[in-house]
Amino acid sequence: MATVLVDTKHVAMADLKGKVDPDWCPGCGDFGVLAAVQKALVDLQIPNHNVVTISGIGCSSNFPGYINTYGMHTLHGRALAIATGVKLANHELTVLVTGGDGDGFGIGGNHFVHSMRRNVDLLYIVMDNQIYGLTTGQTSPTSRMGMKTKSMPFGNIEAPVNPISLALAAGATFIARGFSGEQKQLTDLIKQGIQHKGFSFLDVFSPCVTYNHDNTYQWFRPRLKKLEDDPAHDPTDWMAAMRKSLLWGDEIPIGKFFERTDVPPLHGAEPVLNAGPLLHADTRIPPDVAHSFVEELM
Amino acid sequence: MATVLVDTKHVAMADLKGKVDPDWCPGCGDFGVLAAVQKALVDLQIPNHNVVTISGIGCSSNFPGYINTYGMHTLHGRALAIATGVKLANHELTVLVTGGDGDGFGIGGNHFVHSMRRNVDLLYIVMDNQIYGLTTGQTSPTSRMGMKTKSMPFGNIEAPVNPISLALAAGATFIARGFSGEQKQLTDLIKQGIQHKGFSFLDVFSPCVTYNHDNTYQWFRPRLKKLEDDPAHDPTDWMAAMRKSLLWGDEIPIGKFFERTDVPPLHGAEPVLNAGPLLHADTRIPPDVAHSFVEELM
Amino acid sequence: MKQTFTIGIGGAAGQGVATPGDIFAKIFSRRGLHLNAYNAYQSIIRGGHTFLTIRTGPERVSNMGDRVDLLIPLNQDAMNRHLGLLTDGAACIYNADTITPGVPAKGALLCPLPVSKLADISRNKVAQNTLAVGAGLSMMGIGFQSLEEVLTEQFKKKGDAVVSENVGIARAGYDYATAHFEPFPWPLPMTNNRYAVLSGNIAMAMGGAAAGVKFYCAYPMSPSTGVLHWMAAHARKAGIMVRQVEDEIGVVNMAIGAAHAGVRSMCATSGGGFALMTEGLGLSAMMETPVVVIDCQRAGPSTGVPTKTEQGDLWQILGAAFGDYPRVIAAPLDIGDCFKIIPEIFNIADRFQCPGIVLCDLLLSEGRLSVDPKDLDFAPVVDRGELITSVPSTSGSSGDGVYKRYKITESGISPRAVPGVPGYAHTAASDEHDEDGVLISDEFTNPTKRRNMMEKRMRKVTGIEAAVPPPVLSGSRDADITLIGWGSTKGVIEEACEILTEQGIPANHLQIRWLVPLHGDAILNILKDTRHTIIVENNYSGQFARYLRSETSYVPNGYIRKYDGEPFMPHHIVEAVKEQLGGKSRLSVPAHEILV
Amino acid sequence: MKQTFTIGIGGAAGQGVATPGDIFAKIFSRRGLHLNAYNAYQSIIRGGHTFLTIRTGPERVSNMGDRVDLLIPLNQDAMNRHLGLLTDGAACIYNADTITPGVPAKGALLCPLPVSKLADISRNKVAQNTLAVGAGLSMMGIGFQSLEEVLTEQFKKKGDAVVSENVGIARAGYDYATAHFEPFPWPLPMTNNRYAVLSGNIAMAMGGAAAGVKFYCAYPMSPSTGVLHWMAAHARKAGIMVRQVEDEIGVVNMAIGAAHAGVRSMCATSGGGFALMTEGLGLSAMMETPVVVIDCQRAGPSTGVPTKTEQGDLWQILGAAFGDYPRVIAAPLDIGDCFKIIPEIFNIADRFQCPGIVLCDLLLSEGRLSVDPKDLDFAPVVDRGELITSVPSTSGSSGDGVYKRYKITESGISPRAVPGVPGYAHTAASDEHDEDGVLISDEFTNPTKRRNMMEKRMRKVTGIEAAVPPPVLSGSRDADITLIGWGSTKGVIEEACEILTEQGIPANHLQIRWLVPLHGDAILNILKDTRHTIIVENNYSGQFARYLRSETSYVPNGYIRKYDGEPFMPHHIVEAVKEQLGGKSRLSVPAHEILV
Ligand SMILES: Cc1ncc(C[n+]2csc(CCOP(=O)(O)OP(=O)(O)O)c2C)c(N)n1
Ligand SMILES: Cc1ncc(C[n+]2csc(CCOP(=O)(O)OP(=O)(O)O)c2C)c(N)n1
Ligand code: SF4
Ligand code: SF4
Ligand SMILES: [Mg+2]
Ligand SMILES: [Mg+2]
Repeated sequence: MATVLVDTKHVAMADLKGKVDPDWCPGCGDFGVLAAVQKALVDLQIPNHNVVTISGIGCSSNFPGYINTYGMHTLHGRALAIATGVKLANHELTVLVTGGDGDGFGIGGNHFVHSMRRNVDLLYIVMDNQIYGLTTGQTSPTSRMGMKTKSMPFGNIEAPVNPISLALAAGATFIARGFSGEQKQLTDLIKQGIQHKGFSFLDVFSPCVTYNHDNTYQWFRPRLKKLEDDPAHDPTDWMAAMRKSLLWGDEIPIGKFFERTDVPPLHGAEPVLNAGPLLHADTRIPPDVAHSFVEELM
Repeated sequence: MATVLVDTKHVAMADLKGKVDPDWCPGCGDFGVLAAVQKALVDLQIPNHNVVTISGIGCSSNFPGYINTYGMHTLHGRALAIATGVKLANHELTVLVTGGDGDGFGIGGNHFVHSMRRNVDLLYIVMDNQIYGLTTGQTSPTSRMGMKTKSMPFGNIEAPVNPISLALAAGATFIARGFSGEQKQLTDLIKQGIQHKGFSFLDVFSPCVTYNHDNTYQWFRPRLKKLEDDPAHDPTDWMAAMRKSLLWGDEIPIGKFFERTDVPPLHGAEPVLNAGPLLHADTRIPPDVAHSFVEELM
Repeated sequence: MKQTFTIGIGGAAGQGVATPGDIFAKIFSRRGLHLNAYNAYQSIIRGGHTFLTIRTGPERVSNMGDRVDLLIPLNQDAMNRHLGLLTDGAACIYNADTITPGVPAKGALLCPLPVSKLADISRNKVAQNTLAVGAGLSMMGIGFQSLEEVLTEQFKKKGDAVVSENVGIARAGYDYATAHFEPFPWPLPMTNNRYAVLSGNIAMAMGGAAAGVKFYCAYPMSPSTGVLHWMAAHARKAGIMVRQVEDEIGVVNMAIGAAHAGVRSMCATSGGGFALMTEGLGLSAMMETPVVVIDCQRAGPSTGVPTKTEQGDLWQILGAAFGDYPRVIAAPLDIGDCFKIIPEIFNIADRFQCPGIVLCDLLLSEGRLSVDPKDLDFAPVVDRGELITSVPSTSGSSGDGVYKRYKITESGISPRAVPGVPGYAHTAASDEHDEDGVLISDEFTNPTKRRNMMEKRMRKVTGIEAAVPPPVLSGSRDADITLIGWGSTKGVIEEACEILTEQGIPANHLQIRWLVPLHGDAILNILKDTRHTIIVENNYSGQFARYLRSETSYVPNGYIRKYDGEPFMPHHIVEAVKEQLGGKSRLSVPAHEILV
Repeated sequence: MKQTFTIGIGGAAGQGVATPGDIFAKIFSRRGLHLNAYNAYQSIIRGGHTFLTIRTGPERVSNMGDRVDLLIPLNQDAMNRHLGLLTDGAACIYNADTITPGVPAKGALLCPLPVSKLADISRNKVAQNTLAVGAGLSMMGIGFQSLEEVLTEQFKKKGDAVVSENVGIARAGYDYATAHFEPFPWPLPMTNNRYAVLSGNIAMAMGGAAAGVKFYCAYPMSPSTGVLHWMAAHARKAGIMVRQVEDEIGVVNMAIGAAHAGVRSMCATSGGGFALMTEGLGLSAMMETPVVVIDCQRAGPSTGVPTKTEQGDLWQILGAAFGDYPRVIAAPLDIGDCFKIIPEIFNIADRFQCPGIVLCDLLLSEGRLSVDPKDLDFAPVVDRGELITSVPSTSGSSGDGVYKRYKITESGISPRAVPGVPGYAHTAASDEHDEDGVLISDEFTNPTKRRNMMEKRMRKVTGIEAAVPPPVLSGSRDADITLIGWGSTKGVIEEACEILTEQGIPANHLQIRWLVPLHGDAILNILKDTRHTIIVENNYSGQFARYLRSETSYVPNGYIRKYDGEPFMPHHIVEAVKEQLGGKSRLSVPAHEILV
């Protein structure tokens, strides 16, 4: 996805350390996601200045401040729209979008669907803790039915969204699920997602140790089954991925659900970008072209 | 869905005629949808004052003005949110939501997903003409790739949304597709949708004769195949419905894709509504309850 | 000057700053004392720095005050930041095992607790907090029994062992202080009053319940989320449908839907969420469906400082939605008023079928105040306006062919029928429409009808003006200084006026509660008799000053502003007034000395 | 008085009102005549009523004028509505087969065309239109050749047969009129000039291209959609990435994303879409990422009258987003200015790293004007401000450890590095942050840093003020009347001033183009020498008057307002001025006599 522009120096973990240490609660799942992203960038040797990490608002959305790349910590729910603009203005950048389940599936739901169908070339990592963390514990769109929170103290009466099914239906071309307690697989999925040319969606179970006492590390561990351990799983089979996406309960799959590589990313489908990133394009309209614009009106 | 409250007089087509005649272009598909809705209400004998027809903005969203029910012609994309409020405030009303593909799948996409997962009890009819009609012909979220419009004169480079797959993934409990040129089936689907207790989604191909010269009546007719004509089709089978939803091309299914009846509608899941519609509830908090609220703070 | 006593508790998030605060608050209010609490905190779940100020006294305590009498730093950071705040007569209770004190000011007392000697800290992580509470109460001259009571209530769910462990620790702190520390010179009094202690958010939520709100929905956003939490927790008892929605656009529209179907409907948010709601407010105005929206302001622009206060949303509210339309906008003056204002604004919104906006802020929303329970009136006047919820018995069986939803009337008010009433079916539209609700935007545009409909709607403004009282001046008419404020600054300005007056600068005070309509003439009438006016507000650009000027041309003699996220303290205002009377400047921006 | 000639063409949507309009426009502009066209239409695809006014003349024509010289009603409805507009010397050409004329005013001429005799109407549905164009041109004294040319161009794609059929019909109309109707007393002149005819939307789109916009995105919304259409059609030639987005929230944020990555980025919408964008504007302000947003106003509130004009979004724009932040807001004065203003506002937005808002309206967006091609300058000054797009050769290889994105500077401007530059990595945040971009909202809140950062950003306002010229008075200083307007009303106020002056009431004119910053002192300086001032604006509540007052305390002597969806005509203003000079009222609301 990224073309190395200038810098060929070796990228080390230390290069990716942010200006401040994360202020997440000790034990928060988001630490694991941060580590995996840093590891993936080191493995892929992508220089930090060619990466833009874009988030909305939430505990998880504090992510860009904790990694030394270009960062944008934007508005609640709007990271994908902003990321699309960034990518189209300079498609040589590696674009990572990081955020929470409320950010992405709640307020950001419309951009979720539409960025996917556009196949914008980026990796979207949702740190899915099934709760609103930063606002101190309300029901999120992925909170299970019956779950009690400050906003639904008698238990949630609304069915949660299924991010994997939704992403499949919306047309994402790479769809995976990780667990922040499963570093190796997670790092690998992040690398695949970065390398995939198109919209990569990675839903990561990232437990909120402070507000979600239902979906804890302990709750997840015995349930999670790696898709790569299922020899029958074919990630190019959309219907099969959809079937797997419905699993929830004693068995919850993690790993790559689906990938297709036959759809061009949005920036590859628009000839205006053939000559290279807009950032480097000449801002002056050539005089003959300008002249033709005016002539049309005469 | 609706409880007949007071009026037992016979409902005739004439009772449902709006204050003005539709100003749709002659031949617009929306005429057929209007007629089918009126016919369905007559068939079901639902008195007009117990029906609220709610729309956003668009040619199709002018619908409430053309039918004699309570109507709300609201904001572009927001009809479902408003309808949820209406239904929860008075769940004895029959709530119809009518609008366009831009309204529902474009700007309204987030409410689309979330109203479905909540299983709000209403019938949502999208007059899907694969174009922005009222704004004189731009690409819509259901415009096919390659289609040329005023906003994408070199052809659409974005994959369209698939409303049926999306609705399935979002958890709608009744999902169907109709064609405004197929009155009988359409009327029947509307009746089923009204009677279904939960979120009913009906995507109707409703050709725009003025701006969409690709997806015309002529284009649709030979392609449309009724699901009820397929003996193997089982509308209770979610995966099968999903498979059918992917069909597009020489064969495009219309009819009922999916229905499940085991999920309570939102208003049925919240005990606050057990005593009847909020509209009729006492507005005064009983003194002992009020007292307890204050005591908590002392 | 009023007799008050202020405790400051500082520590990291997660260290349990809240609990000692709650204990003190409970004890004070049960003693019949008033209190005001403000928590300077951060958008972080663990760590960082939190500083809770609780000020108490026998009379109404309207703000956090100027001084800290008792400092309880729970960690070294808190000690370092705040010891300097203590002046003569104040004391600092701290864990001598882990915290090294700095050098206090003359007359300020250091009270080290040998925590590990007094309690088993391996068993009880917050022993230092409990010890400090005990020690503090002893020094304030409050009997131990009240503390025992509160601790027993607090821990009874966890069993007797936990209760007695905590009571024991508290006792140890209490006794140690009695033995080793000098008590404060004046013991805290007692009165026969009993107060409820509540936040502005709880007050607005309860005010909604009292007003007959049957539908509340929200998307969480600090500092408004407390309204949702109260509503959700009390929904079933109060018979209110409470929904958490996917976003604020959904919130406002869902609320409008419920309102349109005939129930009182409310929602709350902060500036960013409100930005997403403005299109919906226009809808409410155009369909003439009343809805009440609360904006709890926090420091902006953009995400800004979510846990800090500001009065920076005024122009956003004034400019909410495009085009001209009638509405009512009010800013509650204190936490008690947060309750009272809700039924009032609903009556206006309902009568005039227009949106009502309550402009609150973090200071009130998340602050806490003691309120006399009889000021929490659950049977306020409810006026739903001209609302048709069933076929009127006088009118025969039907409105068919007669009823015009948007009938042009002298008052601009047209009777509103809700869905379900036979014979009154009509369509409410966001497009311009005629009396019947038929669009005049599509086939039937008509400049005359359009003008008539605009004028019908805008005529309601006259009625709203009459329904809203003009502001009044507090204090003596004959003053050297008139301070003008709006909303939450009432308490601190009031106290600043008292101090100034005591110090020989007679000051009075005009506080604005109803922002729209503003009653500019009444304000000018008040201001024409003043000598030196200063507008005090918690924002950068003087948003209220600019608004007041837009309505009255009035320019005050000076301005006091603050935009660092923290509220005013009385001395900020007092000193700024003196500076301005000395002719040094027309704009003062006091620095906040408490590092939070 | 200027010599102008106005044609009014009325009919239903779908009857082809536009085509004769286009033909006339082309012929006039090629004749070296100026023109101004305004289409009163409806939100309907077929049916309803549309009334197109084309006014032409040898000098600049700045508005639709007061009179119709030639009326072409395409159906009975149009005849009924508009015949009454004709006065002495005017004429009405109509299809005598289908339309019955009313009784015209004295001196107005009826010119019936025997359409079915002159053309085969079964073959050509719009024959009546073409005949009328031919007839009209004959009466105006314009040679047939120019019409033949235009028709040939127009139909050449459809083949010679179609061309000659249409030319034949036009010829028949032309000859019939020459034979039967009296020509207008003064033939339309010719000049050597050549003009481009364009709408405000096209002008703003082209202005964007000229300014170096590389990213444009939008969600369709009348009356702004024309900008998207031009951009989309010319994207590839101009090298602009044009996207249609799912909603306006996506639009503004996508535009900000592209801007942040370093390109000039623009979007356009109308009031309802703008309401959804305000949160994004706050983001742009806080991240200090410049973006330009165009709001094309239409009649509100809410969906309102989508095809009608108004200046009703001003307070929405002023109040867009919460909190205080620097920004620049401009209202173009005419369609030519729509082009010019875009590069200007981009330079300011880029230099001061803040949002720029262009407040246009339907009248300009969808109106058409003849513009001298040399006023469409595709090589304007482009100043991108302190933008770092590659490692500066002077600074060594890296900004590491040195570069502070939000460096506190005297000017408030901090050099902006775009993603991709080695050594300058930083995070831009919507939360309050320090110089390094580190949040001071979470763990590290700090009232002092917060204050410093607010002041840094707000210091940019001084620079913006200096970058924006103060307004100037047009016309003689010595006048009895000063008319004050803003944005699109410039043309009509200008003409009203001319008429008033000719009628012995010397009038001058102050038109505001830059709304924020406003230069209140300069305005007061101008206004202090005036005798009687009247603020003219196209909205109900006097939004500009209120804003001007908020900045200056200034209260004019009177107001002229209109909020029926239609623009002012010169006589509306002239008559209102006289009424007000006569002391009859301080507020005039002229009635629109054209029924559309
Ligand atoms: C428009 C808007 N509405 C609401 C908020 C308040 N808010 C901040 S974060 C958040 C939700 C956080 O949940 P999630 O996205 O799941 O992230 P987490 O904190 O759980 O990582 C909300 C509602 C906001 N910042 N902006
Ligand atoms: C916030 C907002 N943005 C844009 C518009 C303009 N607008 C009106 S209708 C419409 C789209 C219409 O398309 P669709 O929903 O498919 O309905 P159709 O006209 O095709 O029936 C748009 C973009 C609006 N009214 N409000
Ligand atoms: S509140 Fe939850 S999500 Fe937020 S930092 Fe703490 S553990 Fe993580
Ligand atoms: S423009 Fe299209 S959708 Fe709109 S009324 Fe005409 S045919 Fe129907
Ligand atoms: Mg979360
Ligand atoms: Mg459509």
